[in-house]
Amino acid sequence: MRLSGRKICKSFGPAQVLFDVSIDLRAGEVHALLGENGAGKSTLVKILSGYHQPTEGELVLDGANVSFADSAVGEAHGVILIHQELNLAEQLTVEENIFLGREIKRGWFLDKVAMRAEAKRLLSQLQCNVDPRARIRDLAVSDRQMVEIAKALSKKADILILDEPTAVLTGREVDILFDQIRRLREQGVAILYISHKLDEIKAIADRVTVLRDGRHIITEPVAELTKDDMARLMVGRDITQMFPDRVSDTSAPIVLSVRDLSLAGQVRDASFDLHKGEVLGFAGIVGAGRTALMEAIIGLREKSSGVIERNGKPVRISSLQDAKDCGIAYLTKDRKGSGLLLNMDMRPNLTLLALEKFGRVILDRKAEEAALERAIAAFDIRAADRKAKVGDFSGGNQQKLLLAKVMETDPDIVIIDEPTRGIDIGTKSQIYHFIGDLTDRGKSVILLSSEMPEMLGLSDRIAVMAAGRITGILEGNDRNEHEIMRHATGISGQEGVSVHERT
Amino acid sequence: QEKIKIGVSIPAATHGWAGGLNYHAAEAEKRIEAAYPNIDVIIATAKGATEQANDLEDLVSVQNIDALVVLPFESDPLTVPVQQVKQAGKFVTVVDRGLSLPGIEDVYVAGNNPELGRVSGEYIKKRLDGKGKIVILRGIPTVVDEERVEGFLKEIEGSDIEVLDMKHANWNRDDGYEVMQDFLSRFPKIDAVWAQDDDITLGVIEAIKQADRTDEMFIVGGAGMKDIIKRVMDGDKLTPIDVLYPPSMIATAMDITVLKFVSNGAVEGRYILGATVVTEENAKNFYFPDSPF
Amino acid sequence: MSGLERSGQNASSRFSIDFKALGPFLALVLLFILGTSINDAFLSSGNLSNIFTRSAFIGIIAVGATFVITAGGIDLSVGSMAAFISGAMIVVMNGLVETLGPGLETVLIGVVLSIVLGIGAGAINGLVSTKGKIEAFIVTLGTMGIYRSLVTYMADGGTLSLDFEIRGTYRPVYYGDLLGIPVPVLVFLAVAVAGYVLLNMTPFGRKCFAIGSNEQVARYSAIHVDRVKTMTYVIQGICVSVATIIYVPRLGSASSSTGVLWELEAIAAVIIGGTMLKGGYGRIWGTVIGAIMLTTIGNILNLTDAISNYLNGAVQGLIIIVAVFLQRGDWRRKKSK
Amino acid sequence: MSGLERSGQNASSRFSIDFKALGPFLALVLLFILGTSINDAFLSSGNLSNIFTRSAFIGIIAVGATFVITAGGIDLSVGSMAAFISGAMIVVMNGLVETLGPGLETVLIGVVLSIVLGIGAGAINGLVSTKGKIEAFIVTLGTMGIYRSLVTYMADGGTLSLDFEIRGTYRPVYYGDLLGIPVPVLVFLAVAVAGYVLLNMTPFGRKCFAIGSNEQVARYSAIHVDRVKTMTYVIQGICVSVATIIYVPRLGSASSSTGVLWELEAIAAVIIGGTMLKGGYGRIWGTVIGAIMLTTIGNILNLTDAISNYLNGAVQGLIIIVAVFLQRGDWRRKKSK
Ligand SMILES: Nc1ncnc2c1ncn2[C@@H]1O[C@H](COP(=O)(O)OP(=O)(O)OP(=O)(O)O)[C@@H](O)[C@H]1O
Ligand SMILES: Nc1ncnc2c1ncn2[C@@H]1O[C@H](COP(=O)(O)OP(=O)(O)OP(=O)(O)O)[C@@H](O)[C@H]1O
Ligand SMILES: [Mg+2]
Ligand SMILES: [Mg+2]
Repeated sequence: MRLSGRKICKSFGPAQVLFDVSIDLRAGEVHALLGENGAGKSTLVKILSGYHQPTEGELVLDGANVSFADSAVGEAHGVILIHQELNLAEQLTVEENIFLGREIKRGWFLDKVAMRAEAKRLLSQLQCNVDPRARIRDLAVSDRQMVEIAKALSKKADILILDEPTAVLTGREVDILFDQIRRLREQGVAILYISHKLDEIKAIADRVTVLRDGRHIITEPVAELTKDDMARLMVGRDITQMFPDRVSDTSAPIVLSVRDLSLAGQVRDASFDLHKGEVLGFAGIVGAGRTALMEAIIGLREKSSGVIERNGKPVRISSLQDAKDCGIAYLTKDRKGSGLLLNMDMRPNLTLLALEKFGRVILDRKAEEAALERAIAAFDIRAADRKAKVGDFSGGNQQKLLLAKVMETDPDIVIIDEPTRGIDIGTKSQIYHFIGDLTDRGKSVILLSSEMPEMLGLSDRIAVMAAGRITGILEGNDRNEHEIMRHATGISGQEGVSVHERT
Repeated sequence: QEKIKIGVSIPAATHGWAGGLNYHAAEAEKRIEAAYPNIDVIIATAKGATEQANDLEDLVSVQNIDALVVLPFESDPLTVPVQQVKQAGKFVTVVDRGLSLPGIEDVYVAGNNPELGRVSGEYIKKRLDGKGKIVILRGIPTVVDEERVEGFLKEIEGSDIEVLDMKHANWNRDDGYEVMQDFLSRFPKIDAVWAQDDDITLGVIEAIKQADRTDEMFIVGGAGMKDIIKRVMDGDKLTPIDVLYPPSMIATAMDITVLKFVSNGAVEGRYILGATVVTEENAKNFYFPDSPF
Repeated sequence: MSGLERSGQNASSRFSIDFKALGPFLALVLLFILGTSINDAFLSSGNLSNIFTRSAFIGIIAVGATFVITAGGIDLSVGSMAAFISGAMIVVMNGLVETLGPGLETVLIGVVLSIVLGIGAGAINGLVSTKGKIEAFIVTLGTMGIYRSLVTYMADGGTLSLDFEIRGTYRPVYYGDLLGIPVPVLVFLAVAVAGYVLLNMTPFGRKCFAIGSNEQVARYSAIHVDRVKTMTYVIQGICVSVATIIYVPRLGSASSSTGVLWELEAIAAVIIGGTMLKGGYGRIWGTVIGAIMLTTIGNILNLTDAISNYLNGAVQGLIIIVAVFLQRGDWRRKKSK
Repeated sequence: MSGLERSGQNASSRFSIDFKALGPFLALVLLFILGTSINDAFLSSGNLSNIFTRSAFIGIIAVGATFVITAGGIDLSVGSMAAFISGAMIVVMNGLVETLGPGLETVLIGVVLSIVLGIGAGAINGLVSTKGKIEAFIVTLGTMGIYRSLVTYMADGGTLSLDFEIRGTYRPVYYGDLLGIPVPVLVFLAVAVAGYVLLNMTPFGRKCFAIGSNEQVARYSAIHVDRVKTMTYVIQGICVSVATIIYVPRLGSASSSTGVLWELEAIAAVIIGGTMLKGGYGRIWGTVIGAIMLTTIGNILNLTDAISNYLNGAVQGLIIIVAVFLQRGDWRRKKSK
């Protein structure tokens, strides 16, 4: 028995988020922590590692009571936490971040050579080939996560806690991470692993603890529970149907048509059509240019050429405002950097994109409150304190708020980039049904996702991108993992385009 | 033929009197350059002692001047820099504020700050029959201010004139206005105000007017700003006199320096300007409506 | 257990939040108590009216600065801008006396000119910094030098004085009152209310907060970041011209020494009021109280001769630090967090 | 999904980074070309030596300011601090003449005192702002008033002058040279190199970057944020005392007008050099060039009397804006991002 939390309670101001939670972490074991968004998982692990102090309860390390005054003390005892929300200094480089606060020194000076070598070694261990000298702010989110992991690995943990490390990772990166976790487990490290992806839990964990509404529900060996069991324990009810039933209608009119859109260095000659009431998926490996393409369409990036037609008429979209006027809304995948004002509460965040709806001269605070009321209900946002800063929200609730913010503009076309990052399974299903409702009401959705099940379960057609080009648009029975893979890796070559582009 | 270059180093126009200084220097430059085509006058202005020391270096090293006319920002810090100009073999005229070491300058055109204070004190003492309550608005805490106030206090020493309080008004009319407002709230009876400088006087006048206490007191300013001279000339009860401390002294100094190069006579010595009292009678001699000061 | 605990914490946290919003106000009250204890004349209606009237200039400028700072910018040029606009007003009004006479028209034209110049100067600051992508600190440091030079040049190094007849017409704008309240105070109040409404109740104000708190998020929320930022500088410019409009009739003159260091005072008023220098959070009422506090400190120092004149600055500095410390209200809480 | 990785894109970004680092240097070269074209004497060794010697004061202070600003702070008190330290040095050295004579010991004691005072003053700024949780802007605005008052008080409103005999001993520190390089330039270089090493090659510097970039992350990385921030102010204080040590022998005096507005110049030098005002990114070499640029602009204005003195400030402001615009190098890129 390495580290235990005994009867942990935690309150933030008036709101209590943990009630008498106990958990045991054992050497050489992967312990999974499950729970809905806002169940208190991140709070619990922050307490275990010294970032928060419990309001009540105690920590026991190797049989002795301990208290971690701050995270430094926790780390000194070998407890390392990889945060759910990335915790990197954006203006510093990869290697600077990895060694931040515990730089390798030679005499009084930084040993940059040693740090670079070590950073390279750590990154290559994770098969991540970002340049150690790159600045964090220039990296894709998944790379940032890999840097976070590299940083944690470099700390020689006895007890390693990973808070949703895979939310932003691709399948390949997840595999690499799991290899590392298994290696550490063999070395006797105690591992606590948080994820909403039940497949992953099944694959990696030995035991699982479920939290619901801040209370301990169950701790069992993983083998004893099915995925359905886990989902039910988390949510407190059965999830009967993950995806909505949808009938696609390819003869519906085209609402958006993109022709030969290029974006210097990132996208070349992208063309596709979007039908009314359709979900068009965009698949591809990280960096394929999907986000760049979408941001060019909605006027956030300057396109070098290309035509966009809305309902058959060419439109000029040179700013997000133009896009909004055309009824197009975009949900960013970077909720912290581009999505939400973390130092503000929910209300200004919710209405920011659709501000004119709440008054052109004077903002109608009542209407804003009413909108917030509606959004909280519709998207099931669980905030302990309505006046709390959004930055203090659980990751999943941030994501829901972001979705609500985008939907405030009441768009006809919604471009959704990674909508279920860090969302629990119950809410995920809610969001999927929500997308289904949208299309039922005649709205169209473009879905960018790295999660294969949601891509396949929701999309009517799937466009695949590789290296800045659309290499194919898959329909009907071609919508399968194998075909997507084939096009995403570019194996299909150009003929893929001619074969599948039939619209 | 090489032109003779005369460098003029003065404080920048950051308050009224310095503004007048700049104006007179610029006017003298035009006049001198028109009269003597072989003379080039170069004016450099500085916002502080350090900057003025820089200017002196530049006048010597890049402009290669033949003579320097300098009104030191402050005496002490500029003593050594001016000495270096002298050691580079230049003719040096010092204006207004004397240097801390004797024998550096060839010509000294001196204003007389203690005298300004003394004359002002003398007038107030006489007007009040040696008895009354006054307030003083000081300038920026510097040697100039210190000398004036000392001269003033020494003069009224032994009389029954009570200085209610002194505050710095920084030779600034807004500060003068506000400090005077507060004096007026504080002291129910004030017989006279020594404002020491005409920028301050302007603010004081408005404050007294606003409080409706114009008949109670009078103000003695200093420097010779045209607005105040005009008031004296018009017989304004509030400003019966003004004590001159003319910024035109820079022009005098420049003229004397030019003489060194255009005449054969020996040019050296000290030229002390008095602190002339401007009264209703003689005011028109000191009123220049076209001057900016 | 949960019930008990919840209610307890509730009370304390609510108290400290209230305290924070009240902070500047409490600090001001303490200052007033200090003032009264030093000199009875402090609470005289004349002195209070002086304090409020004086704080109007800096206060009005500081209301503009609240917008700029909330949106993450800074404007160092306001003092010079005020001097330049005053100078231009005086020159133009003096010039108009001959043709239009010293009547209301002349003054009105002067006022309109002031507003136009304020908008123009603000727009320059805003456009150069946003379009040129130059730090606002540098741009406004540059324009600070430029505007000050221009007024020095216009005044030929000396003073620009307003024609005496126009002064008569214009005088009530500073010295007049309405129901006993001095006009500058009324203008200050009007500007503060307008500023409050604009910052807290309109889409524009919301956008200022958003930009100051995270520009990227603002951009992804369809906000024209450059446009809004430029607008904050224009608002700052307008506030400077309003301040100038009530400043000119006070002494009827402008020179190169007009408005020196007002930028520092305005920014100080804003920060004392609780607005964050890094942007993202602004408080107009705090700014108003900050401006009054600064003026009050100066006033108190003039009401006593207990302190050597040379030490005025030290006392002022000390009081500012202590006042801000008290108004933070954080000293009541434990460090934690 | 596996396979393919991104590539490309790197090349272009690397180029623009190089350009950005060279920016301030290019701007300085342009200034030098401007100077030469105005007056041949500009490139004379005497003039160049003057420029570099002068920039030493502001440059040394600005090196300290680079630390403060990189770590997300600001220090407005440096000018007053310099005046205060100069004053204290002069008083003490003058006092020691009687007992120790005007020799090296006296000067050394003055120098040690200067360093002690610099450390103390910096520590006060740092501790009050971090422990008191008061915005650095307010704290240093307050201490700015305090230090300035103290020197005014010490000088009794006038000037403190260094004993003329001591000046003889002390003189070489400003006017001397080593292998033809003026001592102040050597000191400046030494401070810059030390600053560079400290900021870029030690854990301490790394921590400054981290704190300026994101305090929360820094705290989570077990960095003692308050301690490091306080240290940056102490470093600033030490830099001020080093600048003072070479300043005192130049003019041999201190008064209430010593060092006025140096804080603005120092901050400007830092920002011109490419350090970000919001913190998180600092560049010592940029600061050095920024300081030289500011001095050069002043020098160039003295090279010609084509421009009315009244407009000096305008030209200066314009050149600063243009120089920063050119050095940004962003004008080459498209808007995007
Ligand atoms: N610093 C804080 N201040 C106030 N409330 C907080 C703070 N941190 C967390 N909370 C609240 O505590 C609750 C639990 O949050 P926590 O982040 O632990 O959830 P989680 O289980 O990790 O959820 P998710 O799966 O969405 O990440 C949420 O209601 C959140 O709003
Ligand atoms: N702000 C930016 N500036 C420059 N290049 C960028 C920027 N953002 C992304 N890129 C680059 O553009 C390319 C396309 O990136 P993009 O984010 O569009 O990929 P993606 O396929 O959408 O990735 P994901 O699967 O993570 O959504 C990548 O090479 C990426 O590194
Ligand atoms: Mg979480
Ligand atoms: Mg000439």
